[in-house]
Amino acid sequence: MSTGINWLKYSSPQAFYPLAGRLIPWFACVAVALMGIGLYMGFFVAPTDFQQGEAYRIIFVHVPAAWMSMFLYVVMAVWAGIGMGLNARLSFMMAQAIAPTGAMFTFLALLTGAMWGKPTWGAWWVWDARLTSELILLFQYAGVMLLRTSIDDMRRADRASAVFALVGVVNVPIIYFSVQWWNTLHQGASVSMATGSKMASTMLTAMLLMTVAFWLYSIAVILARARCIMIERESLPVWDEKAAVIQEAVEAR
Amino acid sequence: MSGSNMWEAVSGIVRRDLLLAMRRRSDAAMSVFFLVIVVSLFPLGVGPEPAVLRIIGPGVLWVAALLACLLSLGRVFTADYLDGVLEQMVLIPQPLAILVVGKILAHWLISGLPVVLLSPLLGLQFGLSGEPLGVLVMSLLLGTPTLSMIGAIGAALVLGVRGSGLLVALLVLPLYVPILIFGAGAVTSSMAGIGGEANLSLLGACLVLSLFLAPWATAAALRIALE
Amino acid sequence: MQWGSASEFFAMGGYGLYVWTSFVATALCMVWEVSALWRRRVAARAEQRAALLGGTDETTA
Amino acid sequence: MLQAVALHCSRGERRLFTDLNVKVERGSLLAVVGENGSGKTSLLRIFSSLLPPEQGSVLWEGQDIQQLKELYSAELTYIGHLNAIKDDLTPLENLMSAMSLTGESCSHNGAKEALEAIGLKRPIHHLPSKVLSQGQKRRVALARLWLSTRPLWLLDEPFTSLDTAATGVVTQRLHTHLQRGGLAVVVTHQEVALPAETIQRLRLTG
Repeated sequence: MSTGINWLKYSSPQAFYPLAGRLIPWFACVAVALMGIGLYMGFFVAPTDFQQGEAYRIIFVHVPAAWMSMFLYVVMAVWAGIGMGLNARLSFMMAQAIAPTGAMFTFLALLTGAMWGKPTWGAWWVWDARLTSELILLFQYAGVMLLRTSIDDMRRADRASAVFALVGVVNVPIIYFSVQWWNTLHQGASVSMATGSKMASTMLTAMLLMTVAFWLYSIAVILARARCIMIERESLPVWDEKAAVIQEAVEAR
Repeated sequence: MSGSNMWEAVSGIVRRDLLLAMRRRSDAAMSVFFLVIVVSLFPLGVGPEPAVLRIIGPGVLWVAALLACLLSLGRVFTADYLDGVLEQMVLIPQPLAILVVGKILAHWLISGLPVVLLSPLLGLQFGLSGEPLGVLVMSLLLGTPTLSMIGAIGAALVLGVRGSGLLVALLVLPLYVPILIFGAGAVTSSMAGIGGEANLSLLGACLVLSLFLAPWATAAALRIALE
Repeated sequence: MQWGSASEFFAMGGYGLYVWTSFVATALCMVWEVSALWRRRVAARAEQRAALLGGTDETTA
Repeated sequence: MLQAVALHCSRGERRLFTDLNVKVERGSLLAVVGENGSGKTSLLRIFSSLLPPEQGSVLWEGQDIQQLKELYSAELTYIGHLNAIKDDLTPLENLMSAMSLTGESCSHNGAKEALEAIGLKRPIHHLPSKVLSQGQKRRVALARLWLSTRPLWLLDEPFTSLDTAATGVVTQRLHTHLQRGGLAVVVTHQEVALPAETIQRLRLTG
């Protein structure tokens, strides 16, 4: 399979491992800084919402978490697809590294959604299209991870969970549409989530800052997890890490 | 040449699977019994008020049909996987996806069609009659093949995996949600006097979509399982 | 600045429970994820080191 | 002509073979021998295209089998260590459905003759396969060789649980196949009683 030498160079774990190691601190630092600024803006600059009072401040974590949960699923499916198409180990490792973080954000989106829903709608849970899609998304993340852990053969685990991730990416929009359709049928059972009121620009800024911070956090965490996966999987690593480990081993004698 | 060979391979698979089901009738009968029992439990649980039963009827029947399909998924590929027939299927000179369509068709004929045929009787238990009853049968007729197709993907993914029975449920049930919504929705809206056509066309759309996608995904999953 | 005092800030206009649960849960999840990753890395490297040590044992002995 | 070029194979952590090169000409047989777990079955599965090679390639008449796909499947008969027969079907039904699956449909009489050729008598043809012995089941699987029109045969331990008579009959059938210009890859731990010039041995050391 000839896909160009450059691509092969970057797609090899050997090249990726040290690169990721150098990038992680940068992403982590910028993520923390932006999170600090975002929280400051969110709590001290953004005004009180005249309809929802202070409860609206939950959206500074809820909306970024919800966006990340969906975005990460798509990214995971893209890596899975690349892995299936090019038979590239690194792509499968990336897909594997993304799933737990995506699942965590999905869980957080559901939790903070309930926290927001109780004071605003008077109910912890509403069968709204977004909430339902998010719940199904959580199941799909769980499916991808469980399918992987229950298959012993690594190669098969990679490919089987990739197929499921790709099938799921088709499913989520259909679910969203179907629940919305279903709500029009069962009128009165649902409350529209659209706030109606215009957001103050400082609110929007704070929310976007938090989103970028979450995004950078995800990149840092996912790269770190990918590095762990590489150490675990490659029985004899040939990266700079190996030299350090041998050094340590010799000193230990 | 390949058109007729393809047809021969598919019809060969369907005929063989039907023959096998005839030899083991109890297997096929089990999912139907399951459906009847589950559906009969609900009135005992929620009480016999006809008004309540009429409201929950479509949902109960659809959820039961979905679970019956789920239970029978283990039979689609497992036996062929264990006795080596699946290897032979992967090696035939036709696209594997075409053959998968045959397997799915056979699965539907054995475990989906009986559910469709039985549904009017079960609908009567829940006080459905007239047009809603017809819509129920129609929705199951359009929806159960889709359930078989989506289920086949999950069944192929968990082949030979420990704890596959529970895992396949976890993988497949989220994918079944739209079918459940449209299927039960068709009956509900017909009862509300809106008519079930819109929901039925959506079920049809799902059927067409899964007919295009599911066989390929299943074929990919089968190749992965056999490596 | 819209908060008169610290207690007003923590009360969040009566929604303190909901707001702080959300933020604290998010923070906890992130901290937990990072620490779990750190532990995983330490374990993986220890295993790698053990494997390499075993390897050098064979060659030197 | 079947050719393996620089094949690598590993299962899990274990490396089975590296840089394996072998060429099987028409009219000759490749006997793959080696201990249990040395990768014989994996090699056969790579040859059959069930298992994609990690590195290297398999060429059929000079073309990569990964590219030929179904065209390659139409050239081979594969009999794995699993018999691929259904316990609930009779030997005759099993054989006929196996043949219709591969697209080489055969007549009722043809199938009966094939079963008789491998030593399964008529009364057995209509019993459910679950009452057959292991050796008889293996014979049902191997009966496909009498109906196969494909040039390449891939057989995984074909002689397992066969008695001497049946082994002789199958060997004879292999001989005819080679004489007609066919080729075969046979995984076995037994000697194959064929003329020495037609046999090529490949020992996998694992």
